[in-house]
Amino acid sequence: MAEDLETFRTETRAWLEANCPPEMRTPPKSEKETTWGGRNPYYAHPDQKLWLDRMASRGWTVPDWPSAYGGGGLSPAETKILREELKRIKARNPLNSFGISMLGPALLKYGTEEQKLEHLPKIARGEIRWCQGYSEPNAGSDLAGLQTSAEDKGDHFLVNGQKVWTSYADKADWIFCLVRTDKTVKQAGISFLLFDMASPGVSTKPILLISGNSPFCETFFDNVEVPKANLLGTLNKGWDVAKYLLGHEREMISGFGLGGAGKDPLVEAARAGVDPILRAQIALFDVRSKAFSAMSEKFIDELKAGQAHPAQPSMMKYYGTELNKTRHELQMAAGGSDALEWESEASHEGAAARTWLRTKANSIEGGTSEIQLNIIAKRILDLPS
Amino acid sequence: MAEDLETFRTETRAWLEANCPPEMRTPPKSEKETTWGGRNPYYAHPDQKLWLDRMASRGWTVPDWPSAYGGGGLSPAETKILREELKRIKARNPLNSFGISMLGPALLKYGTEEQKLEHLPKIARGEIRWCQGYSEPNAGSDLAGLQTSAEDKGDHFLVNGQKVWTSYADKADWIFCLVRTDKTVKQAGISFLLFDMASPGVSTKPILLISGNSPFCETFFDNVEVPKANLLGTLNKGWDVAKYLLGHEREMISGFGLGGAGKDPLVEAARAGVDPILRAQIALFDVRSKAFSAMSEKFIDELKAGQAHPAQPSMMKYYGTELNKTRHELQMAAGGSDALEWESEASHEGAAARTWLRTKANSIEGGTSEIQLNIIAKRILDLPS
Amino acid sequence: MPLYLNDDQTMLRDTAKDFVASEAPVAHMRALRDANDADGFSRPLWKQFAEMGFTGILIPEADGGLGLGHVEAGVVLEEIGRNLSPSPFLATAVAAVEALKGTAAAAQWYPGILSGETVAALAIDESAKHNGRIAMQAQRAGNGFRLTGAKQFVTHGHVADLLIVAAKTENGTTLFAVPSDADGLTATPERLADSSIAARLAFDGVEVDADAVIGEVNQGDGPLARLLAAGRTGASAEMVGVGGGAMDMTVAYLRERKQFGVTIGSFQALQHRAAHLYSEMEVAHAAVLKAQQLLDAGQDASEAVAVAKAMTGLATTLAVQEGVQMHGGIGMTDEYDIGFFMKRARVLAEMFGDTNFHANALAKAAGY
Amino acid sequence: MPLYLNDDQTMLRDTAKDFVASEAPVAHMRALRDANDADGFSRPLWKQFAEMGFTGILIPEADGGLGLGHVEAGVVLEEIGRNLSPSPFLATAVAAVEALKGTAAAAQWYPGILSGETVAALAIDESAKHNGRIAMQAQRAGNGFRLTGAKQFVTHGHVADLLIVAAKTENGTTLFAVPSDADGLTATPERLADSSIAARLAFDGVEVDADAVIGEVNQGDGPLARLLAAGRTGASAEMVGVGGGAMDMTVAYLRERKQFGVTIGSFQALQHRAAHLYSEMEVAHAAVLKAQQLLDAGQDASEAVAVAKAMTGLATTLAVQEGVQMHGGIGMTDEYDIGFFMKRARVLAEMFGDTNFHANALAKAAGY
Repeated sequence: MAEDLETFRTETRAWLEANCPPEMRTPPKSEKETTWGGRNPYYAHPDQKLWLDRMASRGWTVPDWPSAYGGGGLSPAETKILREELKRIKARNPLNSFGISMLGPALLKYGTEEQKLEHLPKIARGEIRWCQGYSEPNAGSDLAGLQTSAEDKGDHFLVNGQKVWTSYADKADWIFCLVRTDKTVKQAGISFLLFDMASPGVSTKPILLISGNSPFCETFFDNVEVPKANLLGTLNKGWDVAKYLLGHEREMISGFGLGGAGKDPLVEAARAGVDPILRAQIALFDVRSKAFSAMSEKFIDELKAGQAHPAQPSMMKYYGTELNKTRHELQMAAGGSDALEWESEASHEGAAARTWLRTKANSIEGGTSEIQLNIIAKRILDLPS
Repeated sequence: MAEDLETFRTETRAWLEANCPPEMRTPPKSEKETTWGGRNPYYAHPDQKLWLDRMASRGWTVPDWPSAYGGGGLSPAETKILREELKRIKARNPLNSFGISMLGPALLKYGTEEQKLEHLPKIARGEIRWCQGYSEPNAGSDLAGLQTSAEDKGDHFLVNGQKVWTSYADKADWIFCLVRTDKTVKQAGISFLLFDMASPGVSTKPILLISGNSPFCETFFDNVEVPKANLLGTLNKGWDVAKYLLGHEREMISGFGLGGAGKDPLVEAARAGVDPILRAQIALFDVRSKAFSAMSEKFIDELKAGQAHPAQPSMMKYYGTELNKTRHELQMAAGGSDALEWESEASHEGAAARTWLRTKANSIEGGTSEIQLNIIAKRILDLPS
Repeated sequence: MPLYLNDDQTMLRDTAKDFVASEAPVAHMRALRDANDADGFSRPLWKQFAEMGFTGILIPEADGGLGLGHVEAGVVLEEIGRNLSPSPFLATAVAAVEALKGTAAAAQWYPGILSGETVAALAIDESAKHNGRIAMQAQRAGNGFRLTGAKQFVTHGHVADLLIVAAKTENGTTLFAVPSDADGLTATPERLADSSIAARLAFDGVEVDADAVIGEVNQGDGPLARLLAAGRTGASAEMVGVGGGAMDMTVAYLRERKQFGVTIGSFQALQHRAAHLYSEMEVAHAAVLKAQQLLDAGQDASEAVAVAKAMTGLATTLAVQEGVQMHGGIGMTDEYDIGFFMKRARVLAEMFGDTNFHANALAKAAGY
Repeated sequence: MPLYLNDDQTMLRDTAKDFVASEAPVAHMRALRDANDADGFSRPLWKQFAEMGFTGILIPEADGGLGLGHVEAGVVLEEIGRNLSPSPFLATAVAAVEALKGTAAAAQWYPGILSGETVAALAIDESAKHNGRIAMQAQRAGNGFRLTGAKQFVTHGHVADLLIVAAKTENGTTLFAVPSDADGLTATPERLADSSIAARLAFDGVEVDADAVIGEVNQGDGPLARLLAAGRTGASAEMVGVGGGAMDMTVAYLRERKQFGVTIGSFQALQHRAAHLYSEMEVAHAAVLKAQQLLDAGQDASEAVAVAKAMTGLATTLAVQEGVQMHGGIGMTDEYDIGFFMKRARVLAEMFGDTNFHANALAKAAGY
């Protein structure tokens, strides 16, 4: 077994060496160099496509999914080795995908065989880009109060309503969406639908954020017809699917807090030594950041072993996002007036400031920090309502 | 006017120069050197008595009280000058007294002429030491839930019940005490009584604290007869008196946060330069500490001018006590293992550690920090219940 | 004097509050930004400031000003902060006026400031972090000096009429009042996160006459110290306005916004955080007033000024962070104003030295 | 290996949990304190630790021990922390055992540690703050050395049988195993805030044989590093126990205590603070386990050890502060246990370097 793994590592290393283009071993210069795939893919650099296709050909965009669904069919141990080897050469993520991180786990758990075969391979190859239709205007943290309705029309649902905070809805091909199929109850009247964003009646409007970017949209549904076969899981049980996925989303978002490449500007600033108090703040931040790296490792290990408390993702999400916000506050302090520039070339069009502002959403999206603390207090610490 | 004040300053300075014993211009070596007065006064150093008597002879233990009640009869401007001159020569407080800080304001506002003439001069001269009977077992922050009863027996009240957290009850001569005179209502059934701790039926039991000291007692009342003339304010309106005093108490407790002599050990530690991170923490603490000094000055000025928000004392109490706790956390960090010693002579019998532990009560006594934050949120920020 | 506004100051505050809220509310800033306005502020509004007498607050009566103090200037700055009004007020009517005060150069520049014709900018910083170091050289040349070097973070430096420039001369520092049309001076405007514009200035042998010297040659430390004390205290006052505005907006939102069927302001966790924020803002406010009063009394204010700038940095940063977080998703949108407060607070925090810079200065002054 | 306890470790934890909770609960510490016990721990209890095999956890099987690792030692230490049990376990069975490991001196001292006869103490610190500086001199004298200098904060140093002493020799640092009955050695016991006893040691020309050297002369850095890594990681594990114990006690109190007619644990502000505390403690716990596993794997653990000690300092300090505050008045009384947690946490925070010391070390290692 251990020998097999060593062989796997050697082969993986060799394959990566041969197949990962040199450009893909450097950090992306800007957000534009992130690969998202989809029907109309955008590649700022041609090697992005090369790297995606090569990885997808081995199923390694989703190494632990079954090969029947476009995955790599790797064991947990092999997946870990692949990740380590990718990290070793500082390889870029071949594909950023909500299909992988947010929908995939639900399809694997709740999907019919037909649904899995239809959707998973396209996700794995980056052919279809997904977005998530959860939040609605004025609902905020009260997700289950959603109003978007899906009326039973025999062979299809007729969807009407509005979503908000839909990440990249204007660029997505399909949406997975929470809709109300029973108005008489709250959580128990929600279903989980998948449908094509090209369906008649779907429209989107980007929301301009304080960072000056528009990663989110308002999304409108006006008599959108969705085939019944596109229901994921049981009718009126969509809240279970959503809760299952929220856990995954929180894990992903908490990943923002991880050290890695993000740390360097801070260390550089501290090395410059102009501000002894900032140095102290960075040093103490570093303690928490490194400790949280250990926590992330522990959490993933416990998750795999089925030992993690079901509400532990809330803790990870809370801590990781707050940490990331602190990291960028420190980076702004380190950068001084240079980091305040918003459009100049030297500032990469305000990369530092825009990212700093972007991180403020970390503790809001995917369940606010306050919601996570509520969950920890009630579900882990068993404190009364 | 300004000339009069200059004259007052010159005369005050000369008088203090002539009358403040040199020993009383140095910080107390330990808590034992604090002057509390009372029927059985304790003076660790004979100059303490000298200093008290001299100051009392001019009414300067309570400079702004009317001279008819043993005060100095000074104007606010004169009082400020006296305080400045005392501070200038680093004079010790001639008299620590709950009679002055906690009861006096209520007597001045709610007392009958007879009550004022009986009690205030003895307070001013340090002849009677008072304690406060508010808290009861299990009531905690819910002060108004008190159970100690005062039954109307015609010419007197018969008091039965138990108080807790009575500061120095075992050393006090008289108590001012909240009692229940109507069991059918909560706040509106409380009265404010004054009585002699030597009355038959009064007993006390010191509470050992984590600091190893026992500044507080449990106090028991077993059929204590209290003359009706000892009611302060109106029957069943004692809660008004208590609320009025709580404001004053909060101001006093928040005074702990003020810089002054307490700062030096921190600066010394920072100067030693062994811990650059501690230096940064002290520097940032110092910003808050100095800003809070300005706030204290502003608060007192506004109070005098009747411009302070009635709930502002809650903010002062909250901020000052939290600041003081931080100060002592930093001092313990600066002191290292030396500061952990509990009994040694070198550590002045654990002065640093005991004081540190004592400060933890700052944010509990006189209304917890949580209570103050509730008050600020509701009464100042007008947030809903 | 008591540590609160006297009657005259209160009246001025009421006037300033009404004026700024009506003439330059947040919507004014947003409109300038959306129009991609190249100046970074409105000249007509600046004229109005002058008409209100605001630009003369710190100018002595003998020079045609109101002869008031930092408390009064701060009253106006707080309203500027609260409304996020883009204005040359801090640099021109506060910092530059203080630098020029009592010098021969005042006679040349005060009239334009009083009339709202002149805008000044401060060419002080030479690196991304304010640190007091000056590398710029001013060499004697003919009757005057030739300036060579670079400055950055010069608010409105691309459109200012007057640049206050600190440079090294043979035996010390000299402060110069440089007309912006001087030859050899290049200003590159940079849009900042808060949509204000600060310039990077390049001085390539810029020649100025001897009368451009503010005060005496080699004796620039005095006017520079006045400039910095005024700038820091003024920036603190503006920050208190920004933080206070963000707090008020957030508390109002807590009182209105409903979720899970109840007003979110009834959630105790948010109440406690709001109450803590209120306390921080109150303390910051007191620290600023203390610094202003000491400056106005002519007493040593260096400690109080550092405390004011450092404390407002702490409190206002908290105010805007809590503001955005408590607004939730809507707080992240450009459509909603709270994000502007966060951006403006960040820029002001950096101006004239941030919290750490001043905490460090306090520590050094205390000998550690 | 996965970052959680394996089955054997879980079993050991259950055993340790039951044993410590029943034999040395907080009441045990309180009783020793109230009796003004002069040793600072119970020798019969130490024998029981030996009988349970705990003292041999880190001693190699070849030397008669269990040959287990820091994870296993940590499991015991966490329970010691949770119960505030006074015990020489950390100094003797963890730090001293690691210092002696693989050296000739092990044969002399391991048997007594295994049997529960021997108690060791660590004479490392020479000033009030742990800083690694060694002024103590060990000069060659006859067949051995003569030690002169002073140490402080030596837990159980007044009753220990064996003192591990770091001293300067001609070309470096040497670690010595000094029998406590050596001539010229004076131990002054000092009661600390947590009622434990640490000694101040004076070495007035204390003579030791050459075989008192642990490892090689001038090569003490190796065993000293092992001692410190084990001590720091062990102290971190004990702190996680202290913080976890304080947190559990406090959360239980929040679930029980009623005020204003409701359970105080239903107040959202307290819930959020408790949830934040839980997060900090979880993160600290992970950091400790990471350090233990790296040490056991023989990998470079210096960064992980520093992170563990620094992070447990942050989290446990918060746990005891929130613990006392949330208990309100009762938390201030000696009668209630929560105050003991605060005192113990403070002593452990200081031991082997506090949070700042280790954060600073991390910064230096990262080149800033």
